[in-house]
Amino acid sequence: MTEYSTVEARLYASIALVRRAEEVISEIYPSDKIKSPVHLAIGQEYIAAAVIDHLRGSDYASGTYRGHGVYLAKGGDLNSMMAELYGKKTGCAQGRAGSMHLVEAGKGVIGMSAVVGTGIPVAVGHALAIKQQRRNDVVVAFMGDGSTEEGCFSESINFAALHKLPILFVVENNRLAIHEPLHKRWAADTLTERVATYGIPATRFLEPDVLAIHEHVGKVIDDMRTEAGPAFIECHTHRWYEHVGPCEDYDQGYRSLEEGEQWRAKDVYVTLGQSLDEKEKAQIDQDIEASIQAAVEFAEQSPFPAAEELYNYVYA
Amino acid sequence: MTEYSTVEARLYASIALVRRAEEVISEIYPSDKIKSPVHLAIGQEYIAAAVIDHLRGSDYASGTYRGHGVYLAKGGDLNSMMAELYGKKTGCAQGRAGSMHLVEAGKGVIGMSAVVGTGIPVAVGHALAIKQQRRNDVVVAFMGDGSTEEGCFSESINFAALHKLPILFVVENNRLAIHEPLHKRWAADTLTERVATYGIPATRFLEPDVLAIHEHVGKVIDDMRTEAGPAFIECHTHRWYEHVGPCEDYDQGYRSLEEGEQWRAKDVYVTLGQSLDEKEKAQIDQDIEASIQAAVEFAEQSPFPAAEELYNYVYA
Amino acid sequence: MSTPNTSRLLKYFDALREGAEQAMDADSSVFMMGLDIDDHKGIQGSTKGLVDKFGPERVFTTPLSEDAMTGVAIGAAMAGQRPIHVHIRMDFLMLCMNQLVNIAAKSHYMYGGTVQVPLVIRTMIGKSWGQGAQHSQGLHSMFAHVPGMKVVAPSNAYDAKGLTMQAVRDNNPVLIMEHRLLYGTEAYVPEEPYTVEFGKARVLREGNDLTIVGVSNMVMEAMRAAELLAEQGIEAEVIDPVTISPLDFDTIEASVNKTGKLLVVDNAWLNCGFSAEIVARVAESENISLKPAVKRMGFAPTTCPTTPSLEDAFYPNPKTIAITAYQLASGKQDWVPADDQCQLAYQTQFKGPF
Amino acid sequence: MSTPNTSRLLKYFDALREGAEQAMDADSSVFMMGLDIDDHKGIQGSTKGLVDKFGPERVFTTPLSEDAMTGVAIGAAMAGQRPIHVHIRMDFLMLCMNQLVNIAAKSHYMYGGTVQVPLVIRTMIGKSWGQGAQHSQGLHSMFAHVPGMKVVAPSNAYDAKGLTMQAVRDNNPVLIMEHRLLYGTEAYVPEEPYTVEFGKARVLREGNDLTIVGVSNMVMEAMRAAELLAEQGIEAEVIDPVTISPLDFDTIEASVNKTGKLLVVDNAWLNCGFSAEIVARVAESENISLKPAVKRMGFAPTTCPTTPSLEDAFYPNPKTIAITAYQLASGKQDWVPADDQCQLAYQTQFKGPF
Ligand SMILES: Cc1ncc(C[n+]2csc(CCOP(=O)(O)OP(=O)(O)O)c2C)c(N)n1
Ligand SMILES: Cc1ncc(C[n+]2csc(CCOP(=O)(O)OP(=O)(O)O)c2C)c(N)n1
Ligand SMILES: [Mg+2]
Ligand SMILES: [Mg+2]
Repeated sequence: MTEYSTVEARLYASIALVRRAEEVISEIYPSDKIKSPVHLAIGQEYIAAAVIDHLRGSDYASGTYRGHGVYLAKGGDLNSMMAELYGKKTGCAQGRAGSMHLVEAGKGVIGMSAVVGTGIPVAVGHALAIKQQRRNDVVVAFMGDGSTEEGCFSESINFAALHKLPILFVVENNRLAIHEPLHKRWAADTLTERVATYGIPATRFLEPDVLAIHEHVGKVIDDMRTEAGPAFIECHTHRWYEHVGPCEDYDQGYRSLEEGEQWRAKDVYVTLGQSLDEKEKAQIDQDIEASIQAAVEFAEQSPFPAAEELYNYVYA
Repeated sequence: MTEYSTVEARLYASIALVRRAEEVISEIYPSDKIKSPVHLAIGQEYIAAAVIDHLRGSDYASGTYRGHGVYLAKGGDLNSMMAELYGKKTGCAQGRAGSMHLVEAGKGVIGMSAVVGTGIPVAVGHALAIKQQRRNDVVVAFMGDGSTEEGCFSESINFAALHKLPILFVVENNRLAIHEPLHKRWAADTLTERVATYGIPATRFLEPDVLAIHEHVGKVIDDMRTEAGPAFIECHTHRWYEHVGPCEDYDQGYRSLEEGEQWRAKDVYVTLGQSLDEKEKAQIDQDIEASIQAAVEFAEQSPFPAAEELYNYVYA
Repeated sequence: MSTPNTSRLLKYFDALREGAEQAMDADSSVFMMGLDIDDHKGIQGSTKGLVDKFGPERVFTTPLSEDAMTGVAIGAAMAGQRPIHVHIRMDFLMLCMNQLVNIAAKSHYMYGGTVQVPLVIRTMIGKSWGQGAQHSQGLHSMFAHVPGMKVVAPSNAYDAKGLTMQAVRDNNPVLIMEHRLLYGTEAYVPEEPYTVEFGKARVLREGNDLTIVGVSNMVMEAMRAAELLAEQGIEAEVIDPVTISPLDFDTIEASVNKTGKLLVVDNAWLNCGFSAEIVARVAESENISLKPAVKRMGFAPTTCPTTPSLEDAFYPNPKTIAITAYQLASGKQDWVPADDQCQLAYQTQFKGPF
Repeated sequence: MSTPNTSRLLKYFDALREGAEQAMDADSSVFMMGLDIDDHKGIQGSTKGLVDKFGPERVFTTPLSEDAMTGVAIGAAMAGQRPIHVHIRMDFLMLCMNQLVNIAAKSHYMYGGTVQVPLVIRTMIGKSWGQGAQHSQGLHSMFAHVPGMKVVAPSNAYDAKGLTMQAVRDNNPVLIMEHRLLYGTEAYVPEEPYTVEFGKARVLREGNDLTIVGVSNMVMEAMRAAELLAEQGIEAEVIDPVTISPLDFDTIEASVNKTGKLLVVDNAWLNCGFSAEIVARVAESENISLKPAVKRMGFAPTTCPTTPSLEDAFYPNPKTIAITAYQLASGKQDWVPADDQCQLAYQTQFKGPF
């Protein structure tokens, strides 16, 4: 694995990989080679990067249909991901999953679900298994603000807190579910306070302060490895692109460009990049471009699964 | 309708009717005439009595499979209830419902469900209809502590608060779900605090202080009729009998008789009764005995539905 | 002046919208709720503009809380409103099965006829472009299995509007199963309000050689297959059940009695499905004396994969339907339609309800 | 020294418990969760004592959160554990359909074979004494409909233990459908661990006059009916499919080929149900040349009422099964078993697996 001179460099490398991979996906998309609904995380990548930086290979991370960032940060293979988006046999799920259901069991990437919220209890189940197996691994479950409206969110937090399971819940609160703003869905903007009533540490980050998140989560996860039980963070953030698809959509009227610009001015990809040693940054960028280029070529050249394979893997 | 000289007398009459009706049900039960699982509310009746005292005929109340008290307090017909328990054609649901699914639409008794928690959003739906129909009626939804663990509880509170619906949520927290104590199900005993985070008034009553509950709910419901939005109360209480069936079960080891005795010493049925004018109390008691006797006779003498009726009411 | 009835072509999604709009015009107790129905996309156009016309009290999005929201819709229906609850995918109904199966379907019966639940559930089946495992399921048989529910499946714009309007009038929970790939199809749709009767199948094409029953989008695929078959001299009778429950079995029975052969093409898995029900009723029928040749097609018995190379094999299509029907009708295996012919079949627009 | 295998009678609930206990003895990754499994009643005895033996980390109750708890069980299974999740009624599974249908059944496929979900769901069908609308449903066809799920239905204590042990070993989600009225029935159950194979039906009684397939508790009812029929000279072949999915259709097909007549008695509604599937496969079978006389029985197409006077008419019973079978087998309607005979039939204890 690449060694970086600073935490900043490491986080930048993680963020930049996702940013650039998704930008390339967005460029390829109009060619119709990727026949999969892509939910880009551009602008939000720093959260997964900051959190997952503290995880080991045997830890687990779960994400959603907006999961490229979680997948890559947790060590998912870029080639497998790109091939999966292309529907190729060499994809991480042999073309059965597409962008919405990324998985990499060997790296602790829990399979992602496109039914909002359903990944949350599944992640808790992994934490239960860790406890039963007396491992000191942890689980991080990433989710959107919308998913916290599903009943299984409350059920999952209660159970995890009740059994003191090693799981960190991370809400990426981009204040949108598709095009619906928070105020049409939440009675009160008090999610963190609500979760705190379960008796677990719950912290809100209003700003994209990647180093603050990184530092906080480091402590939380250390505690978790010594049986402190679950924790929760809520990170306000901003989705730059449309809900699904390769474009921006500030012109659609459901949100303002001003809000977008405020967030973009604080783009962690840029600010963190600027803080790096220039040479190191250049090297990182160059490696990333090369790996993305290789992944696209890998995906393009890989074969599609044959029709007969349809019947594989129905039962284990 | 009977006039009572005081609030206390009115509440006592409501409580005593449920207490005595359930005691009689418990006596009849071993005869196997009531082939329906009965979940007695003995010891908890004061909550429904105190709350529903503030409701009008056009308001709604919803309860659970432990619903005799809610049904009777809201004006459900005792004869129809008893006949329903007997499975008779003259029952409130013509023998299709039994004890677990009492209903009396004409009196605003929402049909009760035996799948825990499912009645909560249905009650919220009634509140939505009230708002859409521009009525100034209200809904009260009664539920157990266990039901608050179901995801639909959180979903329902959020929606009711978001839309400022006229509904009071009442949790009868007897600290048991069947035989499972609270500490095996709740991460923290902070339900009221949690509900308060939705931005609605939430109040906990640790003691069976029927007059305090009565007074508080009176204000809350007045506010609700003038569009204050939903509210919540949690009443700690004690279930005297077994979860389902006609007996006590302190000998089963899952809870202590001591705890039971502490609650029984505060039995509202007794204490409130003692505070009444003796003559008035005697009259109330006499009327109740007569009406229960009449209901039992009514139920016994009513016919069973004929087998052909099985096919009625599948579709409206 | 309005255009004469029969001359107006309307798209399926527009017909869904118009049906709801006219139902809401006619009855102020009708309202619509569901995730994203009020945004600028308006459920692929099928709810577009309704919030502007009727306001946010009658047309509103919900939190992501399918379970409770279904309970809310049920409660509102019990209290005299007529909700239309919209879900963008049928797969998500699995989150509110409890309310649908244990409350909506049962209340009228369980409460001795004293309560009604006039609830409409609109729900769409997805297909292709990587919809995959969780955005593609046709789960109608689960609902048809439960007494108290009604399930309808418009295969064209005419039925989309007429069934919507009938569903809103019905005093029971009615599930409308729509299909994403039908959204862009056109049919002649009257401008004025009308209803399509429940429990009345439609014979879309007459024929003596075999009966093909298609469900939802598979009606279209079957019609295309029938064209390919016609070129081989095989005349298929194509039946659209229109409503899954109640089912007009008589029409199917009469057809099978005539053709002696039945192919059911469902938009779902076969096992314990609606296709099994149709075949079982044919088998039980005392009006059908000879053993008919019967066959079912539907989703492959697998989860739905995302990649096109597998997904193509997952669904019946005009080619596979035609091949199967040909074998069933002729007993022979000597014909496979050419791929370019099958492509051509795909260009046919059926201006339903035929 | 242990009692020889075949001489030990065990009750169904004890067999369920013993199966789980031996599975937990053999494999420390097996654990059990579910509402009320650790209380003094222990799910009508079927989980009794397990918490004392294995401790609260391997045997624990849950909050009332069926949806999330199912997700938790699935997640634990993905991470290498083998959970047994117990529900006291099948009706409550409607709350966790999403996790079961959209995650448990699909994960192995959707994730390209990289993930397994060795999850056992134990669930009981209720009946009588006012169980009513929401405590009585046999919803197996909904699960059998979905590829990736397995569904088994032990009709006797022997299968209760053997299927439990096989389910725990299986690497897929397996739903065990139990029946409350079977809990007290006894069968000869070996003391040592054993498994009952999935996809292997059992011919419980041979006969040439008609085939009766019974599901779950209806196997017992069918056996009783068969005794009544035998007195009329009609020999019914009674088949217990044992597992609903996978289904051993060959055994049924062979029997129908022999008898030419089929009665399926399901413990569920008929419409789009498992009974339809069996009949449809018979109708499709190319090995069965003549049109067999077929008939389905099951729940009446109504919600389940609580009062005995209606509930009696809701379910098939030995009398109605015998009457239907008699008509099917003889073509005649000239016999109805006397009520006292039917009562007698109820006193027969079948010491399965026969
Ligand atoms: C249960 C369910 N309901 C609805 C949808 C449709 N849907 C897909 S993404 C989404 C919004 C989710 O918002 P959020 O959880 O905030 O995540 P974000 O997309 O903002 O990352 C919705 C409603 C779904 N996939 N699943
Ligand atoms: C969804 C669901 N899960 C489980 C059950 C079984 N069950 C019936 S009552 C009950 C306990 C409910 O406890 P609580 O809500 O506190 O109400 P209480 O009985 O104490 O009044 C349970 C678990 C059920 N009926 N429904
Ligand atoms: Mg969001
Ligand atoms: Mg309780």
